[in-house]
Amino acid sequence: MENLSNYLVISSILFSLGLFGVVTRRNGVAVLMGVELILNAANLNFLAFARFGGMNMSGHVYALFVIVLAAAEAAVALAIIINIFNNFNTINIDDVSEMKQ
Amino acid sequence: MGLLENKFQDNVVVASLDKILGWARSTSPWYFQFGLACCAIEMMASAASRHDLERIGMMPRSSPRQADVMIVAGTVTLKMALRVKKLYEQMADPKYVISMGSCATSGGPYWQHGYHVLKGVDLVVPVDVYVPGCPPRPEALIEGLLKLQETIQTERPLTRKLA
Amino acid sequence: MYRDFGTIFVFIFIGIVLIYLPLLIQKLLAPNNPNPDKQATYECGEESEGSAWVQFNIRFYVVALIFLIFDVEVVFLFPWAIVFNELGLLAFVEMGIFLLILLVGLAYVWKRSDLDWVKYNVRYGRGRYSSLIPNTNNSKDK
Amino acid sequence: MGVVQGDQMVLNIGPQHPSTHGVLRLEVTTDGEIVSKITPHLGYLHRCFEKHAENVTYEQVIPFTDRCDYLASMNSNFGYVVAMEELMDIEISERVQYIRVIMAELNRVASHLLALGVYGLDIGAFTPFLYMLRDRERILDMFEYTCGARLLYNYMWIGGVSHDLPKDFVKICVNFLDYFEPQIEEYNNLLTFNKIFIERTADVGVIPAEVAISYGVSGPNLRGSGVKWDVRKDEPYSIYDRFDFDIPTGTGEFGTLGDCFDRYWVRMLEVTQSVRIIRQALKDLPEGDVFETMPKKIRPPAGSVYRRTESPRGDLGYYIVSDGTPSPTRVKMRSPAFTALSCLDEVSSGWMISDVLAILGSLDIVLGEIDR
Amino acid sequence: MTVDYLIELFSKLFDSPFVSFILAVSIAGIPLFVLMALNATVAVYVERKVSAFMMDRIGPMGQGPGLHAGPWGVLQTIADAVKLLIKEDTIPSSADKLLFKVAPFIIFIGAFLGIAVLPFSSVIQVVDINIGVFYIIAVGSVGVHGIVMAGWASNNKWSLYGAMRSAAQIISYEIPAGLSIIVPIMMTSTMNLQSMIEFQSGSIWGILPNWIIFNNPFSFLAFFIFFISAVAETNRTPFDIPEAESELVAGWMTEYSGFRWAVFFLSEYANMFVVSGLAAAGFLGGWLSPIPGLFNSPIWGLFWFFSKIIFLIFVMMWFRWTFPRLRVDQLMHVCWKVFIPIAMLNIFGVGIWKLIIG
Amino acid sequence: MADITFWFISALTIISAFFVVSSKSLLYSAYSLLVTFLGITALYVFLWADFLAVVQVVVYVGGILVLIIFGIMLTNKISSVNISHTSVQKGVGAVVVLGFLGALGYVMISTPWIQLPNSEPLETTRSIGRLLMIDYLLPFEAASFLLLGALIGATTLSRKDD
Amino acid sequence: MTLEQIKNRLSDQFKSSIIKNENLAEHQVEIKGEDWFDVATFMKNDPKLSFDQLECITGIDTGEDGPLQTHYNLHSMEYRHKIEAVISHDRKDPKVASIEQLWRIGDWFERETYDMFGIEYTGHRDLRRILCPDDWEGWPLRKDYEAQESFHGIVVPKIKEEEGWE
Amino acid sequence: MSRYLTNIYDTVNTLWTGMQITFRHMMNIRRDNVTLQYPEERWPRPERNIGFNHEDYNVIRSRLHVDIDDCIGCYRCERACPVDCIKIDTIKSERGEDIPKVNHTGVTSNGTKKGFVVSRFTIDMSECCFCNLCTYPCPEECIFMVGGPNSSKHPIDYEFSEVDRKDLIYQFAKKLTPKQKSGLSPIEKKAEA
Ligand code: SF4
Ligand code: SF4
Ligand code: SF4
Repeated sequence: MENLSNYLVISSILFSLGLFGVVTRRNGVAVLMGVELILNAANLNFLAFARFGGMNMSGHVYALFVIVLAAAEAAVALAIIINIFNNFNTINIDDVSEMKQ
Repeated sequence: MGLLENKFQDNVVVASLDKILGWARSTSPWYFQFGLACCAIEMMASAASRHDLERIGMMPRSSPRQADVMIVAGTVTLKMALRVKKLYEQMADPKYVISMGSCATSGGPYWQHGYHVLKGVDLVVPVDVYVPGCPPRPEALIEGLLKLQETIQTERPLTRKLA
Repeated sequence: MYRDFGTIFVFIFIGIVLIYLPLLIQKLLAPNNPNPDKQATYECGEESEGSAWVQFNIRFYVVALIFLIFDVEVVFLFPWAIVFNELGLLAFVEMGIFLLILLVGLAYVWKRSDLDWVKYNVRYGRGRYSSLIPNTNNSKDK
Repeated sequence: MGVVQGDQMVLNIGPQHPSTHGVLRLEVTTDGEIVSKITPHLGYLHRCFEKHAENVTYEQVIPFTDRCDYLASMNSNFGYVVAMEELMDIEISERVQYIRVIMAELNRVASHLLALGVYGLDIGAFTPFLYMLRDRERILDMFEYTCGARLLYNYMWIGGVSHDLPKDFVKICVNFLDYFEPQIEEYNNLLTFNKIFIERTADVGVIPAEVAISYGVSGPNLRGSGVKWDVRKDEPYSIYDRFDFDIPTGTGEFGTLGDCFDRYWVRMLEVTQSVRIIRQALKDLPEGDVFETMPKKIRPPAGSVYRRTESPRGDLGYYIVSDGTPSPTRVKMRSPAFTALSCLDEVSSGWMISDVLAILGSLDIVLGEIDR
Repeated sequence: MTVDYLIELFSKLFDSPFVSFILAVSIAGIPLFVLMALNATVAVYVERKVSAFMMDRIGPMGQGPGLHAGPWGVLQTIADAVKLLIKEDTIPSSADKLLFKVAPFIIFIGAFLGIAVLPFSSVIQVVDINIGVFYIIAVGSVGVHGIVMAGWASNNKWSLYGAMRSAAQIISYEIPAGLSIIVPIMMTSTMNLQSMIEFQSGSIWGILPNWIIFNNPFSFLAFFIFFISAVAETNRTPFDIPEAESELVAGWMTEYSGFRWAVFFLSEYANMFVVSGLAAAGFLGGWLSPIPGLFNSPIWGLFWFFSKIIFLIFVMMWFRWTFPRLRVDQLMHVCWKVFIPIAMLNIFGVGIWKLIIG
Repeated sequence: MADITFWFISALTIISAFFVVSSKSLLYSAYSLLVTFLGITALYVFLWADFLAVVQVVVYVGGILVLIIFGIMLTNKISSVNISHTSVQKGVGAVVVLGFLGALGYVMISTPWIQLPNSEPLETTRSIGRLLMIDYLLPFEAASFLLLGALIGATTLSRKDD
Repeated sequence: MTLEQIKNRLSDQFKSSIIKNENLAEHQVEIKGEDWFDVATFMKNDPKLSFDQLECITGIDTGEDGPLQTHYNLHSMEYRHKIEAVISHDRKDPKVASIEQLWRIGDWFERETYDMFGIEYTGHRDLRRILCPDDWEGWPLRKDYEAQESFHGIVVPKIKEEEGWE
Repeated sequence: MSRYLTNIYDTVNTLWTGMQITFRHMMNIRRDNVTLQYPEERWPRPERNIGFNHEDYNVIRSRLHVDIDDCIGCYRCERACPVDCIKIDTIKSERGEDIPKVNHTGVTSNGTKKGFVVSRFTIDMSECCFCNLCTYPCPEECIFMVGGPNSSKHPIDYEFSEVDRKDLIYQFAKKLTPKQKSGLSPIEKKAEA
């Protein structure tokens, strides 16, 4: 735990898992969950670098902004999902793109 | 149980535990807020300030899952009988039934020509105490409940379970 | 910090154990006679019609949406409140702007009546719950 | 309608539910919280009153009328005996008339108290409910003192009453009224003018007058919609024309005319009017024999009568058909709660689940009377 | 803090810091649990008595055959608890079994973790976290998941309604609660509960205790907003729509029986305890005595803190047995259109007050 | 001991994250996400970011996750069996992601990270506050606009044109 | 309006529909079943009569060989007068037009009478049993009704099971 | 805006009024308490004359009682009962004569000579609707709700709940064995003659 690379490994695994989710999932909400994982992984990196970079608080502020961003993104994304659901009665992304055609 | 069989028959620990459990059960019989007809009004009256069922530890619960005693207060019609049975089944064990009033006990005034009245709630659920009256006065209901508490107290749930 | 949060971390497990123990006792002592009727969903004595797992109305959702935004705002307020005494007017003005912008947001959603939980569409009497949708059919159409 | 419509969910409120006032089942179709359609299912308390009435003698019907409107048994009895007396065309002694009015009005107070209290309970206020039950209990004590029963009295008999009033009844009753009148103030402070209560009831569940009439809604529910109709005044029976009392109607004080608050408020005002009637009746109560005008044999001539009276729930009508035998051919009870309940779907679709229960509570139904 | 003492104590006995840590924490945790249980039993008993007294009745009196619930029914809630423990545990067959079982744990842990950081006295506090205030708010928001989970897993319509309402209500009222708990933080510049309380020692003009609630009119208002939001967050009347008996039978707890249900009950009362504790610490001077300068020993501190909490819980009960309940949209109305704007303006008010007057 | 806890938490986080992306039931995914978030919170604590840890709980667990769960309940016919999401390209996805992970790992391990000496901060909140108010003032105010935009956007989007 | 005036007005309009019947009381008029709907519409809408309230619908079984009857008690909130309309039905095939559309309460009253007597109200949009369960057999208030022996597996005792009660 | 503020003011004001009321009640519980602690305390039962010629006739309706020695077997109560919960069987006997072997006294306490042996008098209390209708027509005033004319002998009680429904069927007449019955038949014949 006193080692930067541990955190980096964890965060990269999380990142990959998130990416995996984003790529493979077709449900809008599930994709969003993947995105959240990715953002969390990024935050973990920020904080890890902050800590092992001499307790630089800027990292924390960045992380805070990322969280804010994540919140805004989640809100808008879910609103979009709802909107899509409204229009197409599905949130399956593939279905939606099919319907567009 | 195999090995343990009959080891608990007159075990002191079990016996005293049983007593405690019996005490707890009889002391807090929460009743199922379930009124059917005129008797329900008297049930309400007994829960109200004048008679205050909470004195003897009874609390109304409106979900059958959390109730111990079902007070069948009023006329059970055939249409309702199946629901009464279902609600009774949905109560968690241990559960007790009090049949309050003539109607619940035997169909009461509606026995004779009541084509649509169930003649006694004991046809669908097992009844522990019958409280007569039409409607039973709150005192009568309380007396019935006390009688029920007495019977609960003599129960030995653990001994029975282990035996 | 480790110690404090460590304690809390351990508390989670203690909590689980403390709840699990009585449940275990319950399992041992309590009667257990399941039957299909008992395990049926409770619905006031009726057969439940359909599952409860249906789509839910959006109203709950819009509230959660707005909540999220304000939640984040509250998060910003905490560090600000801590340094408020230190920085004085500067912090006040900054947060004033921040809050004002969000108040504008609140006013906006208020005006757009996104805060209204429900849009009533009732047959009779509108009074203070006037519905946005003009109410044309006053009769029962079965 | 713009917003996403969630799935329609069919919800069964009742038969066992804390606020259906008995065993009513409402099949409620909801979309989220909004109710789009309500189908009431009755009959869970169908006790075959009318069948019984055909199989017993005229006097023996009275205990069964008790059990129909069990919250206002006196009024139930009253309606039946008034109808019977009209059918048999008998004159009743003065004292009996006064006793009946006193009893009926006391029972109206008791019934309204329960209705108001339970309404508070539906809205979520527990304490006023118990206060009102507390005072209702005192009324029941007086009934018990008079006739020995607390709830189902079998008190009014054709041509008379079953027991004379106890000697000190007037004193007890006046005492009670003196105690009771200040209590109304307290209820009002505790419940009626509570802002939350007003918010929950005002403007909710409006029944316009035409709709109410078309649905045959009567009694306080109809008066809540602003229609001044009271059988006691408009078709006086017994000796109601001798008393001086007002008919309170809804004014839409905090919202629209005919909303839940109006119905509640009309009941509250009616309680005070009933107190007024009781006071007058107690003052004029003549001496006399209560059994004097009781016919020895009850065998009305062949014919039929439809008589309505004002029960706490509204126009309580009895349709009695006689063929000259000692038991009736047909007794039909026109129950006011039945008609009141029938408009539930009409007025409450579009409101939320909580409102539906508030509206249901404001209609003050008694299942025993609806299902008979 | 208590944990720290214990750890030091145990580290003398055991070599391994691990063992002493775990031991210390467990030993600190069990009293907390006992406190929760005690709080629930006592509070339920008191609530039943208080409600009875308000309604002109007398509440549990322990009448009945044999040794009943003791004189004045003092053993009533204990009997209830024991009974719940030996009641059958029903799980509907159509429920989502896993989530159904997990939900009580989440709700319980949410309350349990909250109680852990309350400063019972200047020396007694299980965990003293730097950002205690914020932490309590955070932990409180975990409970929502338990409720939604319980409601959803039951596969019961009443439960689902109750859960959705509850979730919407709790999250909404978190905002005014958060916005108004900012006020003491602004005054004290700290989120640590102990330092916050210490800040409030002393007196205003020699008479009033220097509690934040008395500090300025805005903080007085903030206290009310916080307290009422707290009532709403704990789902008590007039905000008890999620479990509104006359509407939703028993809300999201409808399908739960026996001990699982008792856990909800326990947590509900623990939550009341936590929010009251937070209000007491943030606004009412925590363990400080109401008479500035007198009775300030740690033991007295314990007493003061508990009496403040008990007072606040009593007020909650008082609310509950007096008011009707709001409708769900009115509840949202109150939150979003009354409390949040006022709480926001309140922050401005406090800021200006601080800048001008000090 | 702290090490054990650390690895335990990391394992928990990763396993639950794996569940998030692989679970058949969306709701189970969401609740696994709850565990993941809590695990990450614990990791934040290990990184001495107590304030952010709590923020994580407040915003992610108390906010975003609630929103997600609401979203799931709103948009899915949960009653139907087919709650799960089909994922046809699972294999492809796995290959791509594994490759990506490999690349990342390679970069990570091969990079000589400089670790500066550090000490546990007394209070992070105050420094964050100061930074926000002084150094990051512009982003801070921008954040408010971002939130405003998100608020308006989200509410507008979630209601169909009426 | 007095009863006489009401009756006159009715017979002016519907001469052929009013049946003379000596057995009826003063406040009753008997109306032919086929014309009932028109008469009812007139009674409701005529500005002079304006029977806006349907007080009560009573079904009557006049005995084994008599007809079934439906009695309608009408009342006018506007003029505060009332009348009772009587319609007789054939016992074999009791049928009459529904007035549910005119007075809303007719909906439930008719359902009730249908439930009890089996009188069919044609044109009623939702004629189901209202008090008895949907799968109930027989028309309870007819004089020749026999109670059901068992209902969904619940056996209904006909005589008291206590030994030797009867 | 002013409406907004008045609303808030109204709310606070009315809620506070309500809270004062409940608080007052709580503090005055000693005075206001209306609870009757039933097993220990009992409600004073009103005792009074109902207008027949019994002094102290208690009107309270509790369980029915029949003074079987006074019953002449006239069936009026059975006929009056709307729910048919009284069942009487009689055997004709010589008027006014005691038949000690079946505990039959020939003359009632009012002096009426009995012409029937009441061989069965059953009241199903589980069915009774406590309407009191059976007590009025009785010529001997021997059926009454307890607490009646001889209230000292039969205190009113509501406490008669049972765990077995059969126990709610009250037999007032001694059950006659077949032998006793056959013993009665000569008397019956004699009476008929
Ligand atoms: S026993 Fe009597 S009071 Fe009770 S429900 Fe039946 S009729 Fe009503
Ligand atoms: S009280 Fe009424 S029901 Fe009971 S036995 Fe007498 S007459 Fe029959
Ligand atoms: S009325 Fe009296 S005397 Fe006649 S049978 Fe009944 S109890 Fe006996």
